[in-house]
Amino acid sequence: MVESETLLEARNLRKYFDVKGSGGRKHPNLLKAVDGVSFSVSKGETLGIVGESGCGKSTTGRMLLRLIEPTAGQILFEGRDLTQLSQREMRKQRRHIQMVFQNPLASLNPRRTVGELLEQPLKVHRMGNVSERKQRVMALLKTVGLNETAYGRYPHQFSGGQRQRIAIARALAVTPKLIVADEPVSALDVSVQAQILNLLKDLQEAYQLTYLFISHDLGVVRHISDRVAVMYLGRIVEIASTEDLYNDPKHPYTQALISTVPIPDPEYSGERVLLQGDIPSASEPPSGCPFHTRCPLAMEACKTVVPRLQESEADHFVSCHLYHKVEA
Amino acid sequence: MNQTRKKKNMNLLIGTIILLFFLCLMVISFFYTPYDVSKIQVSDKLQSPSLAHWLGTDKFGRDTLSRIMKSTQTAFFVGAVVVVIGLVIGTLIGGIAGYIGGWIDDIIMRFIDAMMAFPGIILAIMIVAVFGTGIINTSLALGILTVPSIARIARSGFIQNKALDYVVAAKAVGVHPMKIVFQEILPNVYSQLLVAGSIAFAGALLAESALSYLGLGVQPPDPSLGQMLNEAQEYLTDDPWYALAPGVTLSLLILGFYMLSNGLREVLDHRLS
Amino acid sequence: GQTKKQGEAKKEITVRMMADPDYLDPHKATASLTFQMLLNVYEGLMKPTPNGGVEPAVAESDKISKDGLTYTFKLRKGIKFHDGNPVTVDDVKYSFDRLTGQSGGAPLSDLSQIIKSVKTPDQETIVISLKKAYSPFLSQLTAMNAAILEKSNDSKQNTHPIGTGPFKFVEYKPQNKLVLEKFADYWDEDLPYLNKVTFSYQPDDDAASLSVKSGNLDLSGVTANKVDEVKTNNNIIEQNNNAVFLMGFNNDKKPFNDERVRQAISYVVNKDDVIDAAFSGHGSKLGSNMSPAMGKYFNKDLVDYYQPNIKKAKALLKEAGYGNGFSMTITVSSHNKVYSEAAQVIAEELKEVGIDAKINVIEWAKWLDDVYKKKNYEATIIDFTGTISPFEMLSRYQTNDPSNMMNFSDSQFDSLMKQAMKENDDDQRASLYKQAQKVLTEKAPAVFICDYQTEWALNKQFTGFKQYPIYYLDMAHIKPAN
Amino acid sequence: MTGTILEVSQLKTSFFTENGEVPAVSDVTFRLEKGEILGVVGESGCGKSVTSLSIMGLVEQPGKVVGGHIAFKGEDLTQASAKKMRQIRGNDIAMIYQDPMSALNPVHTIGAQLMECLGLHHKATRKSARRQAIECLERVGLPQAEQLMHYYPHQLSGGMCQRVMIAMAMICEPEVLIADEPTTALDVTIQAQILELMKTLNREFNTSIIFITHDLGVVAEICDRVLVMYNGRVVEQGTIHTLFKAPKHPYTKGLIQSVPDVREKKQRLYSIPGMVPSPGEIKKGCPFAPRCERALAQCYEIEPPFIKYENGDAVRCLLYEAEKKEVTTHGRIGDFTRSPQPKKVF
Amino acid sequence: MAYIIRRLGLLILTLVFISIITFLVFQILPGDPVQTMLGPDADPIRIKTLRHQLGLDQPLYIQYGHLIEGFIRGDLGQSIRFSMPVRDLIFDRLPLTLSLAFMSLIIVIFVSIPLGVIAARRENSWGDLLLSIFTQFGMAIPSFFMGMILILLFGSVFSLFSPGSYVPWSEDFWGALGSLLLPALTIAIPQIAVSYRYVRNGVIEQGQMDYVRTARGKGASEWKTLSHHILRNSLIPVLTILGLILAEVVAGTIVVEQVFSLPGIGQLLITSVSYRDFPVVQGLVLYIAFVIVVINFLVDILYSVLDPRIRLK
Ligand SMILES: Nc1ncnc2c1ncn2[C@@H]1O[C@H](COP(=O)(O)OP(=O)(O)OP(=O)(O)O)[C@@H](O)[C@H]1O
Ligand SMILES: Nc1ncnc2c1ncn2[C@@H]1O[C@H](COP(=O)(O)OP(=O)(O)OP(=O)(O)O)[C@@H](O)[C@H]1O
Ligand SMILES: [Mg+2]
Ligand SMILES: [Mg+2]
Repeated sequence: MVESETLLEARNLRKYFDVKGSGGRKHPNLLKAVDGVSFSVSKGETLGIVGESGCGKSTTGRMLLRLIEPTAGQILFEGRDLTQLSQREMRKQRRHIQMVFQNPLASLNPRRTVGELLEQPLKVHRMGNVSERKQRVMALLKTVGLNETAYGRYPHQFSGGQRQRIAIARALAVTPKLIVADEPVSALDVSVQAQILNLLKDLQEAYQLTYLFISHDLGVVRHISDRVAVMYLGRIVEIASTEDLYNDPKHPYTQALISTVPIPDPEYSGERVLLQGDIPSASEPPSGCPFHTRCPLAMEACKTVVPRLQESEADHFVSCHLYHKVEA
Repeated sequence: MNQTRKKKNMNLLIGTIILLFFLCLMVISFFYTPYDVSKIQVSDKLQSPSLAHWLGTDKFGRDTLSRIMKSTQTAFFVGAVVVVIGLVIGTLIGGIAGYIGGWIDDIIMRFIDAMMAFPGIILAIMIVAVFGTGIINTSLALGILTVPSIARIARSGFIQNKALDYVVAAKAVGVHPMKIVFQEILPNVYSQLLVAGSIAFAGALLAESALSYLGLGVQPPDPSLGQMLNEAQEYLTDDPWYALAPGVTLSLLILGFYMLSNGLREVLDHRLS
Repeated sequence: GQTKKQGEAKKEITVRMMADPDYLDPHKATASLTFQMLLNVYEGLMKPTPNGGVEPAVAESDKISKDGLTYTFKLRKGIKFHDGNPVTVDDVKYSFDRLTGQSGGAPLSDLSQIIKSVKTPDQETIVISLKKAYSPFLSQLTAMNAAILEKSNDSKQNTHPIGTGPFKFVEYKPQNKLVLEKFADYWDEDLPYLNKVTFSYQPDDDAASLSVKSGNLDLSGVTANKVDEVKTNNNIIEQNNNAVFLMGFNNDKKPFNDERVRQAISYVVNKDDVIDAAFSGHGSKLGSNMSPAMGKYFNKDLVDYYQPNIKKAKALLKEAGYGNGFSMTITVSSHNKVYSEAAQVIAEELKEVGIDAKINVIEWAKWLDDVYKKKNYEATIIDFTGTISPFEMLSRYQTNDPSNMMNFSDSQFDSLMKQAMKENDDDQRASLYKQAQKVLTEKAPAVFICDYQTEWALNKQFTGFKQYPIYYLDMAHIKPAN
Repeated sequence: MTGTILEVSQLKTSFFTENGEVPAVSDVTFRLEKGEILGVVGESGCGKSVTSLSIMGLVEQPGKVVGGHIAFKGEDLTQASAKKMRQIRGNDIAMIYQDPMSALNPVHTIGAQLMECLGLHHKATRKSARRQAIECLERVGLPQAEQLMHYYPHQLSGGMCQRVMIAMAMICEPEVLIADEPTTALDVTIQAQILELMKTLNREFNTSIIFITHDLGVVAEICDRVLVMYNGRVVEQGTIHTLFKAPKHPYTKGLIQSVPDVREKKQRLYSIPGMVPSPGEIKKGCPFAPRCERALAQCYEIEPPFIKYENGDAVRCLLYEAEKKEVTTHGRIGDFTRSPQPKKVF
Repeated sequence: MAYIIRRLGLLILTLVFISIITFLVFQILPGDPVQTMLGPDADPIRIKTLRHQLGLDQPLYIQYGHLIEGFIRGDLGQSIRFSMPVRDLIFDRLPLTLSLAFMSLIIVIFVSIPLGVIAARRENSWGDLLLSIFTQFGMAIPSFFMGMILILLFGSVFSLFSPGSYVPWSEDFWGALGSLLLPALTIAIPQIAVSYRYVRNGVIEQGQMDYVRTARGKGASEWKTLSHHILRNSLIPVLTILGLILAEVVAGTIVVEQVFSLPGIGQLLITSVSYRDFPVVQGLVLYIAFVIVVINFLVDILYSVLDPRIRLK
């Protein structure tokens, strides 16, 4: 793999939410939604983040734009630490990082026409004059495969897939360098999902975009990502290139996850690793390795010692005591 | 949702009809009333409805119909002022509390709670006592009274909306917080505010009449329905017409606004689903 | 109301209480409605008579010195307080000292400016000396101004009223009722006839008339339009209130400082219309600040002094320089509808001479503050309730009188009043009062409109209603009809 | 073990809204054999839920079953009385839903809700109902069933709630279980647990299951036979083997093609152009025709017939009418791997 | 426990705000209590003396300080107008106002819930529509006009009732009931409309919930589904509204007591404002606010009893 330039680097990001403990205890419970996440994204690549619901994927994504203020950690975007910027400077930076949300209808202001919606980012970042902006909006509509007549219509007049195209067009409007896509296809039907995934890929090629692609669908992530990070209870348990990760998952959680995805092939007879029990609550995470309560291979050390994310093979990082023996 | 076409939005229909009727009456009253509204003719007092006086006369011998027509001016004026004050201040306060949240929200809401737990009519009496009676002061007092409830609605609207993805999306685009509040969220809260506004209108009419009933509302020579009722009260048994005419008018007007608000709600709910 | 067995005479009566008493302590109380009830409980050295005079009560007799400076009273023999203790001269002295502030406290009454000393030479004589001659002094000695209270009850005068009147106090619940009971040891052995009197709180006229109709109230004032409704079970007694209902001007303010303007307005206002609109026609027109209820002191020639006359009014206005009229504000209180109703009629009539009168209705408390105390108004409509002293009725028009709310000042009037104060002869005084009334009429500090009447509805089971020129419901004389 | 337990023929269910009649289900025909798991797949809005509700007799105003028959053990449910339907519901045919959290009443305990079912159908004593309820909870793999009886739904995780729902459906040992997207709201690892459980129950009790889903992977994993629905119609029916190895209907083919695979990375996903029409939107011809790459002129004109094959498979497509006789055996997969590059979307 | 402490803290804050509002308004309110009480005929000397005796010649903030100091000691102070303890005044009237409020609430509950359920069951039928117009009309009639009509009908036409003839419960139970029925009805009618709407919408909304379908799927009858599943759930939001309604009811007593001449809290409050009887007004307003806040607190607690999701949070 060619070493390419790093666009974004997250260092030890944390987000602790205050949640009112039962009976309003003096010290509110800390919900560790994201608990020390580090990764980097290179220019032009797609980093996928997968994990089950509540593991902190969205929180991570939103922290990158400081839509949620990180509790700790750094976000280096083209070498600048975004967490140090003032609100004002941050607003300017958002031109370079854009976001696409899971529910396209909810993320489009229902009272604005598509034209207004797409023009808004241009206006905010003072790009072009009125006619230039209109031209650009028309071009954007075409880019994402929508008719020009869409300009004056309202979001609720479109189908789910079309709405997601509008949302993508809005993200594209200011020619960002990075797009954080938070489950952009989860709400869509399979046939439409394929359309949007193809669109995203085409756009990436055309504009050299960098994606941070969040999803809980392992198939989708495999399809679109160059590298994949697997999250569990607010931490990255494994991160590697897509091929490595899917073909040779190291972490028991990743292994289980991949093995339990139903395959649309009745003759497929891979072995399934069935995990027992539920994901623990993020406000009362287990001690030691967060996964040890469900891990089929858990050892004594896993209950007490928190594993660190370490390279086990080239560019294949995993956070598991199986690969990095605990020093006594 | 699942409504059959026929019965759809009877509320809106009837409410609008009632209000249009009174609006027409009001407009006409600017140019024409059957009699001079304030002309006192004691010899004609307390007449029952007749061809000459469709709704009878009051104890000064003034024509009730003319006075009712004229008093719709007062009603709409008071209502409009109240709603404007309530909406502007209420939205501002509620919007700030809801969007900013935290301790500012806590303090504002406690204050609003206090205002709401305070018997409104007493506050109105007090405000009127300070500034005096009359149409303007009454409207101001009632406008202030409307602020808390509208602020609450605005606040909850802002709280609901600020967590929604489209607001986050606007933030992600880099929109300034003030613009988010007024250009993104406000238009989405406005349907709720519209409904609240029309309820406030009805509430203003109710409150004005209650104040007038206590002798502290709009004052002569501005004719107001509440004040007419107040005058007529003692003649209730002998000349029920005298009280019924303004009373029924007032009730119909308020009904109109209630139905309008419910109709609006139906339309808006409908559009959302 | 109590429903007794048929045939048995009713000995208990329920009377409407329009408003709560301000104080039960008569030295602190001022409201006429308070005394309407409490005059049944308390007495002064004197007590009022129906014709407007006074007669001895706690005192048995009185003697006035020639110079009018010394009054000597003999205590009535055997008179007792409601708690059974005999009334002593000490109690009398205590009462006056309390009023004048001699006993340490602040003075409670302006008697302190009249009375020099109160002496009790023996156990049955009281001698009061005045600072200066004051002819209406005797009429100041009823319970309204100087009730006789028991010394040993000093700390509880307001909560446990004890007097010498025909009824004794039983209980009082604010906004509910005031209950009195027959005082068996009353000095006039014939009185009272009834065993119990309940004043029942009923501020609302309509509710009151419904209660009268249903027999829940035995005695109540009813509004004129309800008279027919309650007639079947009740006798209607019409009473002049000795009140003066007027529209007063601020005589210091332009344009009302010009008597021609005031006279012009007096020519415009049609008193009959006002009486019709505000009192359903139940009122007697007045020409000056005195009601026919005051009998011989009343100057009846003044009633029609100003007949409605627009031409004359216009001429006067023109003379005063207001040929095109002007605009003014009539500030009235909201506590009773009659003020704003009268104002509406007057405002409408004033239009005819080009005067644009706005009506400003304010709360009673604000009216007292703005209009009465600060005199911050142009014109107002109010009624002054009567007293049995003609002097007091006129005194507020004297230049330096503290209650001269109209800022009226006229030297002729002042000197007439001064003369009257010194004059000991009653007929002479009456003639001076009549002259003073005439000055008021001519100078028109106010448009004197009417003395309105109260229609009393008394259950047909009772009789003996006595009319006084003051607010006094004399329950002692009420008796079962058969 | 065999024998048809439920037979639905030409079911038509419409909603009468202010915008006119919405034919949510316009032609559904299938058979459910005893002990089998029948999958129903299709995209959102194609009428899967309405079909199941029609069987349960739970279509609510303004919806109505307007045509067809539902034969349960020989009895036509469309004609059954309300009382009869109540007896069948929960007892003979039970149902579980997509969102287990909202399908449980938040204000009653798990125990109360479980026992209610028994109370309705078997006049069991409280004690025996309780015992049965606990047994049932244990059977669906819930630990500490005794305590669980006193819990409220919100105290349980999604996966546990779904187990409770299954226990509730199974408590009267129904012959047919309709599962409407029972795993869609769950995470993959939990989904795997639930699927395992359903397979076990199916085996142990020989319960026939109608399994509704839009996830082809799940179908392949659990079902014996599959119906593919599109726009209120069954467009194809077959065993999972024929369906996945040799799909006939262009829609089925497209659907299978457009799912990204975890096992291998496809360069480019196939995507069916256009979007799902709403029911009743297409008045004439095959509703899939506008999106179909092999559509013929007549596809826009005539509604294709439901072509049934001897082996029980069926397809609703004009392409197969001509070859009806030939294509009795498995067709070949891969019509599309060689088909021309799909149109670019922009 | 901590929850209760927090609530108590908020309650105190609200009460402090209320007392400050009252104080500030009184600060600028023109009028002098003694002058107002004694009227224009009063002797100026007497007024001055009384003002001094009552401590009214001190600045209002000092009076306010005394009052608050008293409150902390649990003493509501002394009425200026009635020269008696405010507490006695309030407790004297409380039974009337409370029973009025309670009766209204009972009427609201027992009328609106069945009506709401019926309307919801027949959603969009003509009956539903009529009921909706009818209840809205009930809301639209100003309470004093309603009172006037009821008095006209029952007082004059049918002579069933005479206003202002309130007898306490202790004296005559049926008499008290009779004299409170019309006023209670007057207060209740508009609130019925409010509550009815919520019940109706709640039943409709809950009726569409998944778990209702589950219940039907189990074979539960319509009645069982309604009584066991829908109603309980739909009454939870209604409960909050009942809290608000109760506040309205308490406020409603003010005007209605005026219309029916009932000697309750409301009448006392209005006269006390017009007589500038600051201690009584302050005491009453705080009292009413306290009651309302406490009611909301109780509603919250009841809420958590009815809704286990809240109980265990
Ligand atoms: N504003 C918030 N306050 C409190 N807790 C929060 C907040 N936002 C998220 N959380 C919690 O943080 C954890 C991670 O949430 P996040 O939304 O990042 O998960 P996710 O991986 O995106 O899940 P999903 O797949 O359901 O979208 C969850 O337990 C969630 O409950
Ligand atoms: N109450 C209703 N009123 C009108 N139309 C309805 C109603 N319920 C369902 N429909 C229509 O019926 C069609 C089929 O709905 P159904 O719920 O069966 O779809 P589904 O296949 O279960 O979809 P999903 O995968 O989203 O659950 C939908 O297009 C919907 O528009
Ligand atoms: Mg998420
Ligand atoms: Mg469905």
